[in-house]
This record gives sequence, structure tokens and C-alpha cells, in this order.
Amino acid sequence: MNLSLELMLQLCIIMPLLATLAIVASGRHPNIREGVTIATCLALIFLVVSLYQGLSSGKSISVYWWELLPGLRISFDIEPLGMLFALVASFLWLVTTCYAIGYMRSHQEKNQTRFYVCFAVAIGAVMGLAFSANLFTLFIFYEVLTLSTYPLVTHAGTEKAKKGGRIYLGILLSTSILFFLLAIVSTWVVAGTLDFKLGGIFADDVDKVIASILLVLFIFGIGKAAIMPFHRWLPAAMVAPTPVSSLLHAVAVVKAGVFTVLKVCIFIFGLDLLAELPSTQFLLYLAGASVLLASLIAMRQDNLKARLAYSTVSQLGYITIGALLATSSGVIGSSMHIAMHAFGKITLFFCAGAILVTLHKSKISDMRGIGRQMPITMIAFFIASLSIIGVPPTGGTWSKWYLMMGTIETEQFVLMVILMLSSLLNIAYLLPIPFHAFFPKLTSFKTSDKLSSTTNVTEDRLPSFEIKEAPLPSLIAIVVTTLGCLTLFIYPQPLFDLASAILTGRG
Amino acid sequence: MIVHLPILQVIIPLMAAPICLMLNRAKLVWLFALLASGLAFSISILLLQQVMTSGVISYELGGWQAPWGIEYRIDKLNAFLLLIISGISTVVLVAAQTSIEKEIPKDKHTYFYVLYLLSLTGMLGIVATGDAFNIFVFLEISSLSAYALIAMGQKRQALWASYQYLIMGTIGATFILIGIGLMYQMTGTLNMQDLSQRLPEVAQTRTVFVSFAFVIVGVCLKLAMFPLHLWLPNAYAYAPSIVTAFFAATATKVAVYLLIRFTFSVFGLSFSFTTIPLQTLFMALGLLGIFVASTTAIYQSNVKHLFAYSSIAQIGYMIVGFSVSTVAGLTATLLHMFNHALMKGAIFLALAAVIYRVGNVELKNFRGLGRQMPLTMAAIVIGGLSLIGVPLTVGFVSKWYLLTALVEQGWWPIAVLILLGSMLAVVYVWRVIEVAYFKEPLDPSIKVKEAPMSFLIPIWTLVIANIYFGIDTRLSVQVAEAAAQSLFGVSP
Amino acid sequence: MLIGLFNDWIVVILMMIGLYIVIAHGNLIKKLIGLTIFQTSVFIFYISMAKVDGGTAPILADGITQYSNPLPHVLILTAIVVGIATTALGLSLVVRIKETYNSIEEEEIQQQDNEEQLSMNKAEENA
Amino acid sequence: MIDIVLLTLLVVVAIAIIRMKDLFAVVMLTGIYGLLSASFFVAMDAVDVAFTEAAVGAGISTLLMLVVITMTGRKEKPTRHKPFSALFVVIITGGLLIYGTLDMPYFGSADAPIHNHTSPRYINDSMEEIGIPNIVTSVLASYRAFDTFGEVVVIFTAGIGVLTLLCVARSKEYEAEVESINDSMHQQHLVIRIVAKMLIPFIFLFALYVQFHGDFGPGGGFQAGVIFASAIILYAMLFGLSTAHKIINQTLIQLIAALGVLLYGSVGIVSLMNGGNFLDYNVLSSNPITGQHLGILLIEWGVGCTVASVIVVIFFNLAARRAFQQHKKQAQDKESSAC
Amino acid sequence: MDIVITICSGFFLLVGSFLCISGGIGLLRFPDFYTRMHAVGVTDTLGAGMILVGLMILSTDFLVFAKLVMVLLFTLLIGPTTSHVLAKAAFHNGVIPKDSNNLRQTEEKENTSSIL
Repeated sequence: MNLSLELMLQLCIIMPLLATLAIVASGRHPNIREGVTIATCLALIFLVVSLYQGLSSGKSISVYWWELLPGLRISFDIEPLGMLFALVASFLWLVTTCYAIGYMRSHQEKNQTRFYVCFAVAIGAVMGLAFSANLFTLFIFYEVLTLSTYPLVTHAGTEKAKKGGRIYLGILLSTSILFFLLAIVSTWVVAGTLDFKLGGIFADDVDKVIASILLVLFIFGIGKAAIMPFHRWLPAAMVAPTPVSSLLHAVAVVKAGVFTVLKVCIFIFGLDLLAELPSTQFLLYLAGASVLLASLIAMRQDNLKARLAYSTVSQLGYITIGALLATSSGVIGSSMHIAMHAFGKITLFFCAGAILVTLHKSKISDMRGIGRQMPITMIAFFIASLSIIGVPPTGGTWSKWYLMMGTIETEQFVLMVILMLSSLLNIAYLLPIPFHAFFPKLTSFKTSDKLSSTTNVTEDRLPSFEIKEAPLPSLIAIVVTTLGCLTLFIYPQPLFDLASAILTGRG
Repeated sequence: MIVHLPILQVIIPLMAAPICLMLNRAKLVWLFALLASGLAFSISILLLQQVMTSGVISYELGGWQAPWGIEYRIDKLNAFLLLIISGISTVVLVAAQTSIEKEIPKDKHTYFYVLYLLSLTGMLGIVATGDAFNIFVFLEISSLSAYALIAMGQKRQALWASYQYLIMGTIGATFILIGIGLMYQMTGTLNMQDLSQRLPEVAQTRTVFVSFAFVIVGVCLKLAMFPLHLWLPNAYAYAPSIVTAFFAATATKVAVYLLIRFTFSVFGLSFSFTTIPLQTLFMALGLLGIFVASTTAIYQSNVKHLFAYSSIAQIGYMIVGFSVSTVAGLTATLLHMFNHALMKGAIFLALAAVIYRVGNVELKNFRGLGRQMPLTMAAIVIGGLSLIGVPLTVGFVSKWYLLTALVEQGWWPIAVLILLGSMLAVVYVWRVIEVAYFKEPLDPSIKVKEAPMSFLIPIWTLVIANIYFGIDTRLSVQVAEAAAQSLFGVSP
Repeated sequence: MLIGLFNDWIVVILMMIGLYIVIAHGNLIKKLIGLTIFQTSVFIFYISMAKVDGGTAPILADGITQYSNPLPHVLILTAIVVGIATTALGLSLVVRIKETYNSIEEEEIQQQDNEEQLSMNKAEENA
Repeated sequence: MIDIVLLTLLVVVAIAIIRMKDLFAVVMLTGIYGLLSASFFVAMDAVDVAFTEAAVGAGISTLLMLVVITMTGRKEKPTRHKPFSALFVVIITGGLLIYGTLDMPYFGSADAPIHNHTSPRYINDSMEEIGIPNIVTSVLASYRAFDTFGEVVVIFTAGIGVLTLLCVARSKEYEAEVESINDSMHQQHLVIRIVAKMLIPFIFLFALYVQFHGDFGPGGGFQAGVIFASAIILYAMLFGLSTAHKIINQTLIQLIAALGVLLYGSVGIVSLMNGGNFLDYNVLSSNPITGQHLGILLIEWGVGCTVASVIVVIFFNLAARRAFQQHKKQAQDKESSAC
Repeated sequence: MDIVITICSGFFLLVGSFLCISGGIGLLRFPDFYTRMHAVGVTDTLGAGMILVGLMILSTDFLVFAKLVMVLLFTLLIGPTTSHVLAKAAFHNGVIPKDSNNLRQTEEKENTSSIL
């Protein structure tokens, strides 16, 4: 197959949308429908990888569709950061789909066709977002992503789901329209262009005040990055079925958010300007605060998914910090963390989903001793947690390492401390779960009498130890992502190359 | 014949009306009216081309040159308006025949089409003419037919709404008449071109100031600008749905046109915006209108009411853009006139289809329509997104221009307010969507069929226009910008 | 000045009387009458601006040099027709309103509408 | 001086109208108001306008209002709420107007701009350009013919509007009923019927005179139409609606109304065909003056037809509605008495 | 000659206008409907007639004279008819003519209730 790279680029965006038609058409027959979905995933991965090769062989790939208003064009352009995001997203989409198939079927969810359609649309939007060559295009796909994921969140259709959906849509739309759009317009007026350019698009003599206001608008406007005051949507979206949550919280939505933040920092403001702005400092501390607070809140959550959600919030804080540090190592760190956290967190969610499907347990306090029934799952959970915390032998190590470097370079010792603290907190709220799962007794000694009593009861009520793992496709997915976490520790080179290529331009 | 296009634009629907009355066979009349409206539409296209290429067209009626005779004066602005009005009316008329057979007794169909054509004539006449008094006459034609059309509604409230509209409208028209009289007394001419040249000499007199005030107030009454909007919601809500679709998309635009014409062309920029604190006043009223109307819209239980209030809010946007009084701002207003016509036309036609199938548009009866009338509801959704201003719809384009205009002036707070306003739009549109898609029908035994083709074709024409002009904005933006520049005397 | 503008001031008073009747009175026919008075006063205003001292009716005749201005007359001829048209339409509306509401008093009609609305809302709550 | 007297009388009448609660009296006063303003117009040299106002303000509109009052009752209920807001609005508007009058050219001053910009041409050149003595007519029918066309369309619109609102599908038995009423009335209306029979032909004659004399003196299509219509209305009032319907039925009148508009329009179209602009009468004939005459004659006819037929339509429908209501009421009474 | 014309026309006009005024006063002052009718009748037949005659005498142009004659004829024709119809209608609707004995006590009632 020798398609021109430009064609491939466009296919990346269009193919998922076309796939939706096929999915709708084959809605009657689940097998065909899911076959189509899988096929699309594979094709997409192929496309992205070949694009990656094209990029790394130094070609510049850009496509120009049309001009909406004079100067406002919808155009695409591949650069390392986007490439990185696209790779992660496309790969994890495949995995998620496999997982979803198992999950949805064993749950007998209703109107699955809508589910898969929205899934496809979402990934198409993500691709567009990743490859967009200017802020305007990015904004469009950002909104498309929001709208296409709403039905996924409210999939259950219950009153609770609708409520969650309202919060989800409310916060995301309002921030994006109220702040993001305003920021874009103002940028357009101030700078006269919206095209991403390495080193920023503002003139050197741009008014610092206006620039800092813009920065604040951007950071708040990108609600998907879930910086603290605007993070509520993320826990609210927990009502969604697990594959969705994993997609939202590991891949599509949140990563789109932080990706946008990175894009804006690097290609709209430029690191030099960013470093000078007074508001950067303020935002850094805000992000730090959200890291800490989110971790603290996470500790107090008993619902597994909610806990994971809050941990996500804090992890996103890391990435934002990295972006705002405005140093090369900070950028590298956060861009790598996009991938690392994606793998780690998606694994965790898969596990949570698996537990829910097989044992119908969502509360952490009920999860004592389940390690005996689903060993693989819990092992995966353990490894993933390590990756989130950032200890060898998992990928999380590297990204955190670089983030630390960044804080030290810029002498932001407060932030350094914050990062360390939150890592400790990560340990505190993630590791207990697998421990309890495997050694209920052991932990019961540590914990208070009340707990111990409950554990005794649970132990008595422990079912016979026959292995009862999640449905096969889900299990495969879990294993794959777990291995991903490990591989990224052993062999982070290509990722690192991409990340470091961001600032030097073409890889 | 090409020379006579300006007058044919108005005369064809005018002459068609009495002929319709003579034909007096509903189906035939419908076809004939459609033909006339279509002709008017094609003429307006030709006119627009002509104006864009060769500048202003002046046509002297009766061969008497202005200011002694009446002159038709087509520049970019009113060519644009003519296009909007005739286009919308044609599209709406396609659906008319099916819609009214449910809503209007058989023996009145002929009258309906006659009145429809007459009100179309009125609007076209207002827009096309270059003579101040002629405006008044055609204003009355369109208003009278409007009263009658609204009174045709099924419920008795239609009569009451129509009566209130009649009182308000007549007061407004009389105010305009007074204003014109004062102008005439100071200048001795009625031709607007001539007025614009002779007014500056007497611009400092109190009489001219008062005449300006009266004309503006009168126009604002017709425009249903915020404090004077009370007649509009009921009039729109209780009128036959086709009429609602037609007026919601066109009538207010005509009033906005008059506002622009008088402030910019007749009285002139310096007078309207420097001598008089019009800018701040209108800015305040526009914003107030946006918020009050949108908030009221949120609490409506009848969807027609809901969108009627949203119309008032949208007028607010136009007023804001207008009161920025820069080329960009005016462009935004003109664009929004065009775009709002498209979205409201689509939405209200869709509502007409719902009425055709369901019988009324109470919000509670929308439950489950998302499944039962997918295409119609999809149209409402897209129209709604356009109202909100989601990218790739027309709504976004005009909002974008409005925001740029405001930010260029450095009026950030107002820009923020505008965006807040569109948040309100999100809320009220979302209410409809949620009920339609995420609620089960009250009584599942009732099977509602999708609307017939005669609805779907016009609805989707407008919806597709909504998306097309949201993506390929060349035509609308180019024309609007050219018009705005010509009004500011900037050579494009 | 007093003499020069006396007519105009009287006309203003007349207009305002008409406007007042339209706004203040609740009876629909009275409102229409007020509208008529309002418009008629505007006509008077136009016509009195056309008058020229020592002029005669604008019908050409020998030996007359000074004519009043014919243009306002023409305008008002049109305006009168518009006025009667509006009145006729309004009256027929009133007739229909009387039939359906069995009242031509603004307040009573409003009241009926409000009650209807209320009952509808009640029905919704019950449903 | 007389104008000031008339104006003062107008104010008195207007105030009386505010005060009165008996609608019948109010309507009558409205008629007087119209008549007074008509005489004021005469004092202001606006004979054509005076003529029209007398025919409309004092005549037709009063008549229509009376018919309506017979259906809606003649007592006005006192309004409970205090009209301060209305007073406020009125005072603001009035104050604004008074303020505006301060810079106006004084009453009757010959050097006011309106007498020096456009009107001189009408006064001086209309004889050469149009060739008829009545300047108002020549401006109305030629210089600003399009406004007049608009006016015709307005009245046409009003007619159609009234039709849509009021027209009732006539049923046979109540036709008969109405007719019987007429016959019963015959005795007591004997005198007036005979007088009317004598008068009506003269009224028609007068209408025609006004129609054709419009070029030379006050009058023209509109006034003629009103007079013509009033003759028919008089007939209908005295000899009963159904009898009048026998002579001229609904569809016929509608047809005439439409024809009037069409006639007017087609004059314009013809002038288009002959290579002139719309409503350019010069091209109607080889000699411009004759062309003007022809054109004015035709359009006046158009105006006359439309106005007459529309006013007749309005009256007939109002009256028919009334008869219809009575018919319904009687039917209801019958039912109630039956059960 | 002229002086004669002027004088008699003036006489006619004077009498006519006097009759009109007295008719107006009568309309206000007379006790009941029918008597008022009488006053009105006087006004528009005799009074108007007189004035018209006076004008005729003054008129020089024949056309004007003819018009005046027409007007006079019509007034003579219409005036009595309207009065007759009014009276008939009043009687039909049960307005009873007053005779002298029940006149006095109703007088003040009349005055109070009379409009304007």
C-alpha cells in the first residue's frame, strides 16, 4: 500500500467517521459491527505508524482543507507532540475496544450501536485534535469530542447518569465557550493568526498583562485538563460504563485537555514568553494545589472508580505543571507523562471494570481478598499503580524523573516538594488496594478492629478459591496494557526521541 | 427587462396576490404563489449579482427623477435583505400547503396565500424603496397582512395577540410617520438619498433630533427590541406555524434593516453616534434583551414560546453588533441577520412539522420524538447548535465576527457577557433536546410518524444551508462586509 | 412664537390625548378610537405644515400665484386610507374577540388567558 | 383665526371622548371629530383631504364602529388600575414633541424648506408635464403614483383581512329567516325606503361625477369609491342584506376588488412594455399629455373599484356576522326552551 | 341692483343663522325627545334652507347656483325623512311623549342626565 502521507493524514480523521456509517449499517449483527470496529482500529494504527515513520524520516506532512473565514483555515500538520498523542490514542483505542466488546457483552448493555458510533466519532475527533495545525481547528475538534462523548457518559440512561452527563457537558461546554473561545478570539485579534508556530505567535512587544490574562483564560478554558476549580466533571462522568471511563480518563478527553495545554504553551506562547509572564507562577501553584488536593480527596474515596478519577485529576496537574515550567525537561517530562499515565491509568480502569463485571464490586472496602479469585487482574493493578506512582520497573519513572528535573532546573522547590508529597499520597491510596486483595489478614492486623472484624467476616464468606477472571477480551486488554507499562520502562527510547524532538521541531 | 428588475422584484408578488384571489382553488393558488415567490427569489439573486459587480442601482418610478418622484434604490445592503426575504419565503411556502390544511379551515386557504404574498410584497417594498414615505406605506401593507395572518391561528389567544400586535404596530408606524413628517418639514424632501444630503445642514436643530427619536422608537417597536418586545412572543406562538416560520425568519430582519438604514444612511454616522448617545443606550438595551429574553426562554413550557423569546435574544445580538458602530460590528449584525433567518426558519418549520404530526408543541409532548421523528428533531438540534454558535454552523460565524468586533474595541466585559448569553442558549436548547432524546414518550401506544416529504425538503434545505454557510462563508461574509463598508463609506 | 407654533402645540395635545386613550383605556373599541384620534391628529399636523399664508387650494386657476403645498395633502390622502384600513381590521378583530372571550375589556381577557394557563400548568403537574 | 377655533373645538371633543363611558356617544363624537378635522382641512386649503376625511372619518368609520357596537355592547367598564404609567409615557412623548416644535418653521411661513425644495416643481410644471389643473391629483396619480398603488394594496389587504376574520359559510334556513325579518320590516320602513329609492340614483351619479371630476376639482377615485360604497350600504341597510346579496354577491365584489388592483398594476406593466419605467404614463400614448390623462383616468378607476368593493365587503361581512350571531343565539334559545 | 341683492341675501342669511342657533338652543333646553326632534327639524330644514337661498342669491356662476339648488332639494328631502325615522324609532323603543302634567318633575331629571 503506497498512499501519500497527506492522504493517510486525512484518512486518520475521516476513516473513523466513515466507520460510523458502517457500524450503523451493521447495527443488527453485533459480530459484524464489532468486526468493523476492530478493523478500523487496526487500519488506524497502521496509518498512524506509517505516518510516524514518515515523520521520523524527516518529512513534513501538512494538509489544508478550506478557509472558513479569511485567515481562519481548517488545516492539519504533523509535529512530534501530536504524533505522540496520536500513537498513544490509536493504540489504546484498539485495546479499549477489545475490552469494551467483552465488557458490554457480558453486561448486556442496551443500544450498543450508539455506543460504538460515538466511540468512533470520538477517536476521529482525537485524531483531528492531535494533528490540527492551528488553534481554530483544534477548537472545533475539541468541541466535537465533548459532544460525541456526552452520549457515552449518559449511556446508562438512568436519572443519575443524566445528572452526571449534565455536569460533564455543562462544565466542559461552558469553560470552552466562555474562556477558551474568548481566549482564541482575543489571540486572533492580538496576534493576527492562530497557526501553531514553534516559539509562539505573539510579537515580542506584546503587552505582558494581556498575554497573562490570555494564559489564564486558556488554562481555565481548557476544562478537559481538569485544573482544580473546573475538575468536577471528571468524577461526575464516573457514571459511565467502565470502557468509557477508561477512554475518557486515560486516553481521549483528559489527554486531549493536557495536550491542548501543552500545544498552547509551546506553540502559541512559546516557552520564552511563558517564562516571563507573571501569571505563569500563579498558575503553577494552582496546578500544584490541584495535584495535592486531588490526591487528598482520592484517599477518602471508597468507590474505586471515583478514587481513580481523583488520582487522574492530580496526575493531570503534573502534566500542566510540566508544561508551565517552560523548560525543555519539563516539556519532555509532561509529554512523556501523557503516554505513561495513559497506560497506567487505563490498566487501572480496566481492572476496576473487570472486578465490577465479574464480582459486581465497586467499593474498595469490599475488595478484600479478591486477589485470590482474579490474580491476573490484581497483579496488573499492582504494576499499573507502580507506574502511576513512578517507581521502577514501570514507565512512570521516566516522566516523573524529567518533571523533577524541570522543577529543579527552574528552582521551583515548592513544586518539587509538592510532586514528591503527591507521589507518597499515590502510594497511600493506590497500593493498599492490591495488598488488601491479596493479604486480607495481613492488612486486617494493621487496620483498626472494626475493619478486622469485617475482614474476618469477609474471609468467612470468601467463596471457594476457583479462579474467576474477567471475560477473555477484557483480560487480553488488561495484560496488553500492563505489558505496555513495563515495556515503556525498558525501552522508552522512541517516546523520548519524540518528546525531545518537540522543541527542536521536526523529529 | 434587466433594467426593470428592481420594480419587478416587488411587483411580481404584488400582482400575484389579486390573481390568486381570482383563481380561488387552493392547490392552484399554492402553486401560483410558489411560482411568484420563486420568481422574486431568482430576481433577487440577479439583483445581488448586479449590485456586487456594478454598484448601486437607481430606478425612477413613473419616470420622475428623485426627489420629485419615488425612487427605488438598490445597494448592497438591501440587495442582501431582498435575497434573504424572498429566499426564506420561497422555502417556507413549499411546506405551506401541507401545514395549513391541518391548521386553517379549507375555505380560507386562498385568503391565506393572498395575505402571505401581500406581506411578502410589503417586506420587499420596504427594503427596496428609497423613499421615506413609501416605506411607511409598504410597512402598513406588511403589517396589516401580518395581523390577519396571525389572527388565523387556531387558539383564541391568536386573536388577542393579533389585536395587541395591531395596537403596538400601528403606534409604531404612526411614530415613524411623525418622524418622517418632522424630517420632511426641516428638509422639504422625502427621498432618503436627498435627505442624507440635506439633513446635515439642519442637524443641530431640536426638530431633527426629535424626528430621529421618533423614527428610532417606531422602528424599535416593530423590531421588538427589548423593552418594547411584549407583543412578539404571543404573536409568534399562536400564529399558524407557517406564518411563524416566515415572520420569525424575516420580519424582524426588515425592522433591523430600517434601523440601519435610518441611522447610517439617512441621518448619517456622525449624527447618530456622536451627537446622540445611541451607542451606549443600544449596547445596554441589547445586552439586557439578550439576558432577560434568554432567561425567560428557559422557563417556557411551550416550545414555540421558547424560540420566540430566543428570537428576541438574537435581536439583542444584532443590536449589540450594530451599536459597536464599526465595520466589523455591522458586518457581524448583517451576517447574523442572514444566519438567524436560516436557523430560525429551519427550527420553526420543524416545529410546524411537529404540530402537523403531534398537534401542539408543548414541551412535554416532545418526549421520545427523537426516535419517532428523527429527521425533524435532528433539524431542530442542528438549528439549536447554530443558535448556540457551535463551530461549523452559521451561528458560529456571526458570533465570531461579533466577538472580534468587540475585542478589537477592547470591550472585553461585553464579549464575556455575549458568551454568557450563549451559555443561556445552551440551556434552553438543551432542554428541548433532552426531552426529545432522553425521555420516553408519555404514552408509547401513540405512534407518531416522521413528517411528510413536503416538510422535510424545505426543512433540510435550510438545515443544509445552515451547515454550508457555516463552512463556506465566502458568499455571506463577502456580501455582508461589502455592505457594511459601503455604509461606512469605506471603499472595499 | 406663540402664534407661530400654536397649531403645532394644539396638535401635539391632540396626539397625546389619542395616545393616552390607547394606552390607558381597557375597552378594545375605545382603544381603536384612541388610535383613530392619534392618527387624525398626525394628519392635522401634516396638513397644517402645508399651509402657506395667502395661499389657496392647490388647484391651478388663472390669476392665483400662491398655492399651498400639495405634497402633504397627497401623503395624508394615503395615510387616511391606511388609517381606515387599520380601523376596519381592528374592528373585525374586536368582533371575533367578543365572540370567543365574550368580553371586550382588556383586563377580563388577560384574566381569562391567565386562568387558562394556570389550569394547563396544573394539568401538567398532575400528569 | 377660524383654524384656532376649530382646533379648540377638536380638543374639547377629544377630552369629551376620554371622559365618556357610553360607547355610542363616543362613536358619535368620533364622527364629529372627523367632521371638525375635515373642516379644519378646508381651512388649510386641503380640499381633497377634507373631502376624504369627511367621507371616511365622519362617514364610513363611524358607520363601521356603530355596527360593531351593536354586537359588542355599548358600555365601557371603568378600568380599575390607575393610569399613571400611561400618563407618564404620554407626558414624555408630548414633551419631546413640544421640544421638537421649537425649531420648526412657523405656521404658514412661505420660506419654510418644504415650500422651496420639491413643491415648486409640482406647482409650476405640473401643467406642462401632466396637464390637469388639480395639482394634488397629478402628484397623487403621476408623480407619486406608486404610493397610491401602495394605498390601494393596503385597502385591498384590509378587505382580505376582514374576509378571513369574519366570513361565515351562509346556511339556507337563516337566509330565509333574515329575509322574513326584512319583509316584516317593510311596513315600518316604508317612508325611508321610498326616499332612499329616490336618492340612491343621485348618489351613484354623484359618485361618478367625483370620479371623473377629480382632475379638475377635489375628488378622485378614492372619494368616489367611498360614496359609491355608501350608496350600496344604504341600500343594504334599508332593504336587508340578503336582498343586497342578490344584487351583488360576495365573489363578485372580491373579483372587482382584485380587478381594481390588477388594473392599476397592469397600467404600470403596459408602460413597462412600451419601454418606459413602471407607471410612466408618457409612453402610454404618442403624445405624453394624452398618455398622462389616459393613465390617470385608468388608475383612478382602479382605485375607485377597489375602494368601493372593499368597503362594501367590510360592511357586508360585519353585518352578516351580526345576523349570523343573532341566528345562533336564537337557535340556542330554541334549544334551551326545548329542553 | 347689487345693493338689493346684498340686502335680501343678508336678510336670508341672518334669519337662517338665527333659526339654526335657536334650533341648537332648543335641542339643549327642550324637555323631551320629540320636542327636541322638532328643534332639530327646524334647524336643518328651515335654517339651512334659508342660508342656502341667501347664498343662491349671491351666486354669480351658474354652476354654483345649480349645485346649491341640488343641495337645497336634498336637504328638503332628507331632513323630514330623518326626523320621521328618528321619531318612529324612538316610539318603537317605547319613548313616551311627555304631557304638561308629568313634565315638571321630570325636568330636572332630564337636565341632570342630559349629556354635555
